[in-house]
Amino acid sequence: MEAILDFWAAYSATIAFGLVNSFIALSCYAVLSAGVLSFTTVMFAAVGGFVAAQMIGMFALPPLVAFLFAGVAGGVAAAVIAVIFLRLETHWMALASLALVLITRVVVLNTPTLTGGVQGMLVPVRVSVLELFLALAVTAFVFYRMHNSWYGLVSRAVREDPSVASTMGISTYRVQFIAFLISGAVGGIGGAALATTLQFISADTYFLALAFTMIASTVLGGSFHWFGPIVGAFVFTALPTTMQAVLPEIQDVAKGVVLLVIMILLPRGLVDPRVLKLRLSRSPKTAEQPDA
Amino acid sequence: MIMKTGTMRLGAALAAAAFSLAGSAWADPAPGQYNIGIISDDTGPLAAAGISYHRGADLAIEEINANGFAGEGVTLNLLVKDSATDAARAVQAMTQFAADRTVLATTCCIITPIAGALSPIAMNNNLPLVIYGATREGLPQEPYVTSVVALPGPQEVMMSERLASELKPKRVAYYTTGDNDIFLARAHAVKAVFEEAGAETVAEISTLANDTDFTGPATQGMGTNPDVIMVMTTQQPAVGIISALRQRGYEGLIGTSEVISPPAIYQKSGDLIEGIPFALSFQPGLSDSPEATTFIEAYQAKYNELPDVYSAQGYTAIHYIAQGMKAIDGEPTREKLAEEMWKITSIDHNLYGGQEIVNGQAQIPETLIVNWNSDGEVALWENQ
Amino acid sequence: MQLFLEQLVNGIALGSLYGLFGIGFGLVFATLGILNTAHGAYASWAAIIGYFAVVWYDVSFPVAIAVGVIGGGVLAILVDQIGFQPLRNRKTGMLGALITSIAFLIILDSLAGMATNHQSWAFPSRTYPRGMLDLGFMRIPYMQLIIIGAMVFCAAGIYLLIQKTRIGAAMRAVGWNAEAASLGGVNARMVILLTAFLAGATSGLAGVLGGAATSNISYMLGEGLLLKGFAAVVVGGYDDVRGTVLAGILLGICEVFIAQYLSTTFRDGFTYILLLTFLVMRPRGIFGSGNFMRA
Amino acid sequence: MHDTPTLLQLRAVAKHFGGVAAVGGLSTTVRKGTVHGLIGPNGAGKTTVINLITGLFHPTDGEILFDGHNLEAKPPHEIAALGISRTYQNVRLFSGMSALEQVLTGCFLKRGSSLFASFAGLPAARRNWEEARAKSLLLLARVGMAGKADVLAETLSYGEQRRIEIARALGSDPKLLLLDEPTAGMNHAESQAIGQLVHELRDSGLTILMVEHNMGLVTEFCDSCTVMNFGKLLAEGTPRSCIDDPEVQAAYFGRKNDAKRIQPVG
Repeated sequence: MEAILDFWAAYSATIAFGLVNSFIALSCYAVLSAGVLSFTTVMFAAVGGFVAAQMIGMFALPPLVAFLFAGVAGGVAAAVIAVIFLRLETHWMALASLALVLITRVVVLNTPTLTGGVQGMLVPVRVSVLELFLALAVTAFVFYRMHNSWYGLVSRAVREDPSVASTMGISTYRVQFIAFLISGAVGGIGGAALATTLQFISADTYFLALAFTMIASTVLGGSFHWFGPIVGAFVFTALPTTMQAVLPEIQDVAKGVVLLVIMILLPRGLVDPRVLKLRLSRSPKTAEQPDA
Repeated sequence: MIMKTGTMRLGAALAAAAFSLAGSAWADPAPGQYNIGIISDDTGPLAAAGISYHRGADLAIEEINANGFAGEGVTLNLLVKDSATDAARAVQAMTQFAADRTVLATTCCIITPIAGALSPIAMNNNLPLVIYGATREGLPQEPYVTSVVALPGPQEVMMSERLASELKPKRVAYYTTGDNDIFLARAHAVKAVFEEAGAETVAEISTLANDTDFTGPATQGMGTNPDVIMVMTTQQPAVGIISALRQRGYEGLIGTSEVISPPAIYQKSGDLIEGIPFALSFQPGLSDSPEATTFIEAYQAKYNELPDVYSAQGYTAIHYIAQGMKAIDGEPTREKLAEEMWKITSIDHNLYGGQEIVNGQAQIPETLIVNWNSDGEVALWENQ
Repeated sequence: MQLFLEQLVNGIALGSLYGLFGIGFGLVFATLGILNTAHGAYASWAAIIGYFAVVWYDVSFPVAIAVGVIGGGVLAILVDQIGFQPLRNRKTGMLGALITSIAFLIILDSLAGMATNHQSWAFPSRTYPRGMLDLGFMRIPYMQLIIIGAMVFCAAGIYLLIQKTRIGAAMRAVGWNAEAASLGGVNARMVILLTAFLAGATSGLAGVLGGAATSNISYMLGEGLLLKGFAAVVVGGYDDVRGTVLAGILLGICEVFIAQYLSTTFRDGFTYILLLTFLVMRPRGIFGSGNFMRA
Repeated sequence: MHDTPTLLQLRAVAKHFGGVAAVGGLSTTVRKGTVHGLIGPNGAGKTTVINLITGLFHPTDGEILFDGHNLEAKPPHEIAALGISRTYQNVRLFSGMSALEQVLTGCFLKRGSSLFASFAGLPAARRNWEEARAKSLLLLARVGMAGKADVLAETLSYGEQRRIEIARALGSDPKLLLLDEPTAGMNHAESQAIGQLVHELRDSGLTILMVEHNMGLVTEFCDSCTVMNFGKLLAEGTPRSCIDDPEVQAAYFGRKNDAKRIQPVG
């Protein structure tokens, strides 16, 4: 029993970061599952993070309430970004979103009254693992419902073949706009979760490292089902800690190699609904269907 | 089905492995042995300095154990977790140390954001944390968070006062790192000294910590025709700016900070940084206290190179903890250790010929104004 | 006036590095459809290999450049064949290759960190041309002349290769659709290898020259180039060598002059806002012609 | 036949790519309740016409009228909502979806409840979803794929995939169905089955415009047809009159007055 308590005490932070990264990865998944490869999540996270930090600093809000504000702020930012970005062709959008990550850092550095500028901001409250878990459970439920509703079905169609989807009366713009809103809200919450877990945020908190973590978690875990990004986030968070324990000398190299091997062996990620469907295709019995 | 059992077995094995890892880290230490956790920067963007801090800490541990500096029959053991200067990884490492009841104290942090992120964990877990690199006003918190690095500025101010009085420059240009608050503060302090002495500020040129090309800033600075150029930037930009200025043919005086003091920097830049004054408190060849001599010899013997300011700070941090350990009456606990450390007003074993501590914050030790000479050694700077 | 001219040359030289680096990044993106985040690692490694060649074997600067360039090219081929080749024909789109490139970024950067002991090095001062050409009204460092020359040479060479040769036509044909190209008799594999090599070699050249000119050879070298080279590619259009080069030079000049006349704080902000403006004002870029709808 | 009202009308429609005119001023009419063939040699611009009607391309010139609406500059999803549905020359099913999901996606326009209601699982939305599911199963049965609802579509044979695509196109209860070479790659029996299906659909009130290569099928199943070559109208009328047209003969064989070479085979 004591071993379990010790284990929990030691690795609760790893679990907390796994939960935090799950939000970030789900935000990335939200747009990816509608056919948009975008790094804008980093900006939404920055908006959410600094909004939450300011709200907590000024009004001493409990973390979960601050998460709500962060989600709304992220959603609003996403609406603005979506209007600009959805005019772009896919490949340009990927590049533009990467540029937005770089711009975000410059903006954060140059608005010290909002973000603390080069000094960063202290966040006086720490979110508990239980609160993070609850918030993620609610978010995951939202994704579960989306997956099994008309939105989930048509967003998959848009992702696989947007022009075919459009000739079936599906507005790709509308679907991807909704995807951006969800990405913004979840990304904002993720940014707030990161802020209240680190308790210190600065321009570098929301920069390229986060972009890479997010996209790697999502694709590693599997970008064809909402559960994939969560699995990927935990794997990608635990990887450095594990590698440090196993191969401290070359931990980063080992981390890269593991990522490489998984991607080459399982390019669709660890969680792949297609495998299940293939198995169902072969079995004669009819299978479960998404319900309403 | 086969697949499922396979997955389960794998999961069980992983879980078992994880627990045993956790277990092994918790192996009860020998009687009288206590663990100190270091959250290092052995990899990542600041690894060059990070390795130095870590080596200084390692040497301190050896010295303490060999001489019983932490008390009769008390030995210290350093547990290492690398953060790669990543805040999230540092927080995870700190939480793991906090959970490990054999860890009595921790030391870490080159950059302020990470120090800021770790200090609440230290406070919440009653775990002493000694900061050895990051500086910021108000970072120490009674009684758990302390710092062995003096707040920046005063050393450069001292140096600037001397430069201003000896050289009497008319026109001074300043370079600073616009995205680093510490160096911005240093530049401001230095500028105030020169302006007080009647020197005109001809240029204030801001660069960024990640910049590599300084031809533009160098041309700009030289265009203003300064007598003295003060380079108050982080390490890479400082070396880059000085190189660019010298390559463009600037022959006036350049002053900078201790960032160019590591021997590796001289090895890299050679004659380009010769004769450039900077201020510091520890330097092999000049620091001649018995502690410093022993440390320098041991460092050279072990790592085959000279120590630098960073290794000196890592060394001081561990000795600070050891001094606290020694003062404890009875079985050491985190709380007792923190209490004793907070009471300390002067670190006995230091490399500076005296190191005062006020409320957990180290004060400026003796300051040396030095430069690299043409023999590749650091010598006291003289106005030529 | 002298200040203005010298800063202009500084800007052009800096921009030439961005352009030189960006050519390969854009080439791989346009021809192979890979957003290669490891492109900067080629530059770091080329500079490191060149540095060790000089320090260990005492070779001359041109040989060090050649060693670095070939090293960068070979490294790029290795990365392509190990990391990207297994993903082709598996319909992973941009994503799979993006992730494996991140994996290589992690691996190559940390290996480079180990190789350099996490320090920054510089070519010993006697080993590369360090002086300045004095024109009377202005002075230009030799390294800047070499950088500008190298960029012009590479850009012209690759432009002619793509536009005027059969293998270049094949590279254009592979474009986004290797499948169609292989039906048309193009040896897709040859094109892939050549593209990878050219990308690695130009990135490597930018790495060695940049490392020498800025006295900064480290495992972090490529990251800075990547961010700015990326900007050059986006502004200039990733399927056009001339565009990349022009945009690179434009960015270099802007950077230098904004830092000189406005403030460094705005410098990067300006670069990236310029970049975003370009994207929004010309959503289809130079590539847009064949696309009938945004998808 | 000519007294039935017009459903679709193309007026001097042109589409240029760069300098090349894929379609150059085509005018034609499709009447309600007919099966209309669109034929022509390879590269004649038939698929481009389909893409223009469905809004994937916008005409460079001319206008397209459908059921009282001018389709000019309307995006594809709005055109689909007016009641136009299509299949593709190379089957374009969504990868990773089962047959049922494909057809269900086709029912999107007739889902009856908002995206949000469906997300929230409101009772009416649940009912609508079940109805759409039932309808999809019915459509699968109608194209002879009743037993394959849960099969991953990309594992099916080419012919089966075509049927699923037709079922998907029917999900939106269209007024006009555009079939782009529905029998390509099929054997005789399969083609006949498709032809039968087309007739059944017409008899249930649907208008069909089909691009077809198989002249036998055209004469057998089309009520009228339009022949194109190089993006231009070559002939229009009954299938028989079209095939007998000397210009059509020339376009297909480079020779005039060689009607013997094309004979109905089915």
